[in-house]
Amino acid sequence: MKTMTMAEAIAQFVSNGDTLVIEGFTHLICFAAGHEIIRQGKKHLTVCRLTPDLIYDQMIAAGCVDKLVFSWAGNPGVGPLNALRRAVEQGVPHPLALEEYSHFGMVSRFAAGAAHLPFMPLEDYAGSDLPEVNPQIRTVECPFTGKQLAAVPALNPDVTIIHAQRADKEGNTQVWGLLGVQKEACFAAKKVIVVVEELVDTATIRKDPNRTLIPGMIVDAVVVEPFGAHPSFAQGYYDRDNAFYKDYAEISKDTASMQAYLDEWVYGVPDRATYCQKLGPNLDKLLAKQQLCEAVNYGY
Amino acid sequence: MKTMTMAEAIAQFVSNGDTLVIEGFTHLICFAAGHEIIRQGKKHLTVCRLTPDLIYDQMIAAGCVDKLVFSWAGNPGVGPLNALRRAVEQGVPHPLALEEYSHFGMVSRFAAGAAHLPFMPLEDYAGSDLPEVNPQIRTVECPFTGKQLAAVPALNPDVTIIHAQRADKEGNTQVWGLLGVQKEACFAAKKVIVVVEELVDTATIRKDPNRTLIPGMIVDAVVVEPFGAHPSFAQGYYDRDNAFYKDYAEISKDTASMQAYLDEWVYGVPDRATYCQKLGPNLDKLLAKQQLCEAVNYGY
Amino acid sequence: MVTKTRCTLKELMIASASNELREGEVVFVGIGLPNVACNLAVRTHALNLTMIYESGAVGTRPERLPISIGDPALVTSSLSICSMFDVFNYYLQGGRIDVGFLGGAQVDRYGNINSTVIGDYEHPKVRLPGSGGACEIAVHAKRLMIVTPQSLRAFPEQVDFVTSPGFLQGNHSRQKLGIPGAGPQVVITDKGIYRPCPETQELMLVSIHPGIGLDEVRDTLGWAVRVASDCSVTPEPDEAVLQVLREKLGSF
Amino acid sequence: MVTKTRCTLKELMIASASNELREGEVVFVGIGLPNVACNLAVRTHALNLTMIYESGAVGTRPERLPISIGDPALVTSSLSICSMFDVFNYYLQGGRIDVGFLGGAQVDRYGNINSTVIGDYEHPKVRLPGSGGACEIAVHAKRLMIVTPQSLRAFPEQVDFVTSPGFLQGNHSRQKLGIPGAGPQVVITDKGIYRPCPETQELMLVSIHPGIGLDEVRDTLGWAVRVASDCSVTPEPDEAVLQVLREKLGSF
Repeated sequence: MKTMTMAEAIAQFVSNGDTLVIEGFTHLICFAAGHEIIRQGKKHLTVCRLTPDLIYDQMIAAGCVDKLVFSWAGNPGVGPLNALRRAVEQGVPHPLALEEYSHFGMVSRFAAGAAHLPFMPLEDYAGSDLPEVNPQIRTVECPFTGKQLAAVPALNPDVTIIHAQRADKEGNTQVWGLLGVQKEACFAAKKVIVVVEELVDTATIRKDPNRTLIPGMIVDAVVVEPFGAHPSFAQGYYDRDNAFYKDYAEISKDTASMQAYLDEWVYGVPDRATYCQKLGPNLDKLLAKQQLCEAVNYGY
Repeated sequence: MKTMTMAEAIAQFVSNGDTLVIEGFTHLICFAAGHEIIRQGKKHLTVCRLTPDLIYDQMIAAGCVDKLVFSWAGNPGVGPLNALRRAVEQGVPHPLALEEYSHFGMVSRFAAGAAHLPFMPLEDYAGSDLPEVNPQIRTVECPFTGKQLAAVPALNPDVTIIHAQRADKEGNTQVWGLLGVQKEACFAAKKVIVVVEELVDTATIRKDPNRTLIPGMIVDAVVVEPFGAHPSFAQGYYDRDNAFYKDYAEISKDTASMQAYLDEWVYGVPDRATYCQKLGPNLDKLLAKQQLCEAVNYGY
Repeated sequence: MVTKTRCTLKELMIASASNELREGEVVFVGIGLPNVACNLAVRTHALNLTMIYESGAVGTRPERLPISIGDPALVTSSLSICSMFDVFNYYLQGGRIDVGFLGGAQVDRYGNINSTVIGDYEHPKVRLPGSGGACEIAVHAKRLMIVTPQSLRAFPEQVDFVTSPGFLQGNHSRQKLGIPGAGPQVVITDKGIYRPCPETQELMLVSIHPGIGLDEVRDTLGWAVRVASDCSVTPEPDEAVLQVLREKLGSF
Repeated sequence: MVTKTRCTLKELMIASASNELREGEVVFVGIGLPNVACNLAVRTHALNLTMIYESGAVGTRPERLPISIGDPALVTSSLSICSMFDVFNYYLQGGRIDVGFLGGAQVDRYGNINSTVIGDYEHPKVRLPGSGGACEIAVHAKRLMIVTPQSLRAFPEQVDFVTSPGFLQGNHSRQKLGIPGAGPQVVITDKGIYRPCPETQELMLVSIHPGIGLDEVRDTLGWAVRVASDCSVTPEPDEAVLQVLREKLGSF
């Protein structure tokens, strides 16, 4: 049995100086884990993700992060990540090192890590200046055609945290809707924390094994945390809180407003359940309508 | 609309001399397509597959095949493929060239083909004699660690044929149960034929888009052919005809018995529907029991 | 020269971009105006356009205009949802994308795009979001479309940083590097429409929006632009198209 | 020396193989006797064994003994079904497999396995099925188990073809090549059980089956086998284990 509270999971599996991944491409971003990392005051993290968004921005503002590895850093459709910009442009709260790829490069790094290959070839970056500013983007020659391809190194995080719709107590995790790069990020990691909306019986998992994205055998902790992805969304559970993403431009506009937010919504609450109570009816408005798929027959 | 009969699909998309793949790992092997290829007397094919089994054996016996690219050739749990052995050991009905890998090598070849990469690196073959007898198994040096890895070339078939549970008329294809290497084999191919147990509305596909293994945009023909995988199986539709696999040792034991089988069950029937009528109650015994999964909510 | 137009310049950009999409094509949809243009095309002249979002939604028909590239409305109407590994490996690098659609903070004379930094990389004046999928879309899409508002700052002669390759230094330098896609075939701004010169690949003005003067075009471009001999005025969208845009997709 | 045993030699092989599996391990299950041994282990002492079949069934608990490696009964009781791309890349090469389980037409003095050809490769006496997943299982599984009946033909001093690397020429030659897995840690035949010598990696007899004489062992091996100083008689399975084997999995 791997179930534990978020506080326990972060305390046990995330250490100062770790290379950490909280993956999720728009869908299923685990804000609850990021907030707990801030509360526990983790330091000197190298955080990696295709799309560092609001939660990484908050972790940067809170001083948890020394280095960011990424491919697109912004508040999608709204604007820049202000805390990230303050760190890069002004060294506030302290300087932040950047290592940047494109999405395909990051996906390939996770895939190499998952497959325990030291690198992955890809056809990319020709004509781009990215390899000039990142010496980790190299080339490899095809032993059959002589063609030069780009190559990126494996990324093997110390810890990967993902959010999912459901899992059993051993961490067999089912996801539907957008899948992002979560499978590769988990298989690449030394430790995996899965945070779910719902804990289900193993029998439920076995009834539809094609939905299992992450097998329990690679999972170290299962945290049951309803609404743990808010303001991101969980297909079938709640919609994205688009208003919050817009408001975040104002929330993060300077260090004072950012600190006020952290004080109220992160340091000021002990856990996600309290955060949800505090949100109250705003959360109810996001609840998903029912749109069930059809069952398929697995019999033989 | 891409729906057509098997005879039309094979006539239109499979040419003499083609590199052809009928994939399926135990599950969803399209015997119906192989039989139609035999009936249409296709010649000089290079056939590729991880596990050439009874249907490739019959195609070899019928003289359709010049070369086999594979990783495991046998009748699983029963014994050797007799027509294949006659071709290799005695040149009957004509000599057969072999190019062999391991499963991982074949999977990597399809993945490279699907990703339009000229090769794929893998950690394999160290200490094995396989690279000595197959010059297509080479090495590549990691540009980060200097480590020597194995490399296999992309496999891009002219045609890939797969069997599946269901598709819409544009070829959006859903599969559950064992998935094999079908996705990679389809994306690697220049032309794709999908053979299905059932044609469904596009609305059914859109209700559960995570089940779609093959998007219609890469599919050229959709053939609706119930029981088209027999004696292989289709999860949720019918079980494997294990008795037939056992009987096949006797059926294929010499050229005369093999020819008698082909005469009766391939040349002697115009299509799969007639084959099924001829099987009659033997087919009914294989029908799947109902074991439905639970529906999940896709709402937001 | 001020002409009364029925639509806003943003609407004209969207409609012009939509017009570039052909029925049956496969388009890799970016967020922002490209998203609107694609969703307009499937509701007007390209009913069988296959829209792919980098989040893994393939063949989607969202009932609401997706707010982000990973909106849940993309999922419930998709023909397929696949992992991002599949999107980049099998769809994009696999050569399955006809049209890529990008914006960018800077676009230069040869259609190179910068979405990384303004100024020096190590000490940037402005740190931008970075490539995302843009670099590989620019490399692999069979043809590329760029949609972005025009200003002197946004259209320098040479971008500060090449995030996504256009025609590089022109004169077939892109082709010589063996980059698979054909590069930017059209750039649509709020002033006009540009296409690459077949010989030099320099962007040429081929169409000017109604109400925009040639001086305004020249004052907002970082190089002395060539004007195609058959340069025309951009046609305004049909009333029916405008109606679909406004009623189904919003005000722009 | 003929001893009356309660079980057949095949049953003894199965039970001995099952005994090698430890609770909580992840085992890559091959078809044939390994399949039976794993399905026995999960029904007796290793209830939390994770069985992975190369067909993509992960953590399966089949209600009937799977007849093939891709039996539908594997699916309906799995924790996860994944593609073969994932099986080989993320599970096997990814270093997630504790135990690999192989048979083979030939096994030699250093645990190298041949499942490709008997005789010359170009002009074989017998064409065998080939590697399947065996080569990579032998490379990547943290430890390898080999289960196969013993005969002079099946146990030559040196295999005709190395399909799957054991300890190669011994004396740490496997380790020197940097092969990730530790190689064959046990070979179970119908005569006895062998383990590699820590120094030379030559297979040594560590256990002899009841009713089998040392002459019979020697007459069916292609090399002069070393007998471990503590070589014992293979213990027969408990009555309870035998009962599970016979009632749930069949006659062997």
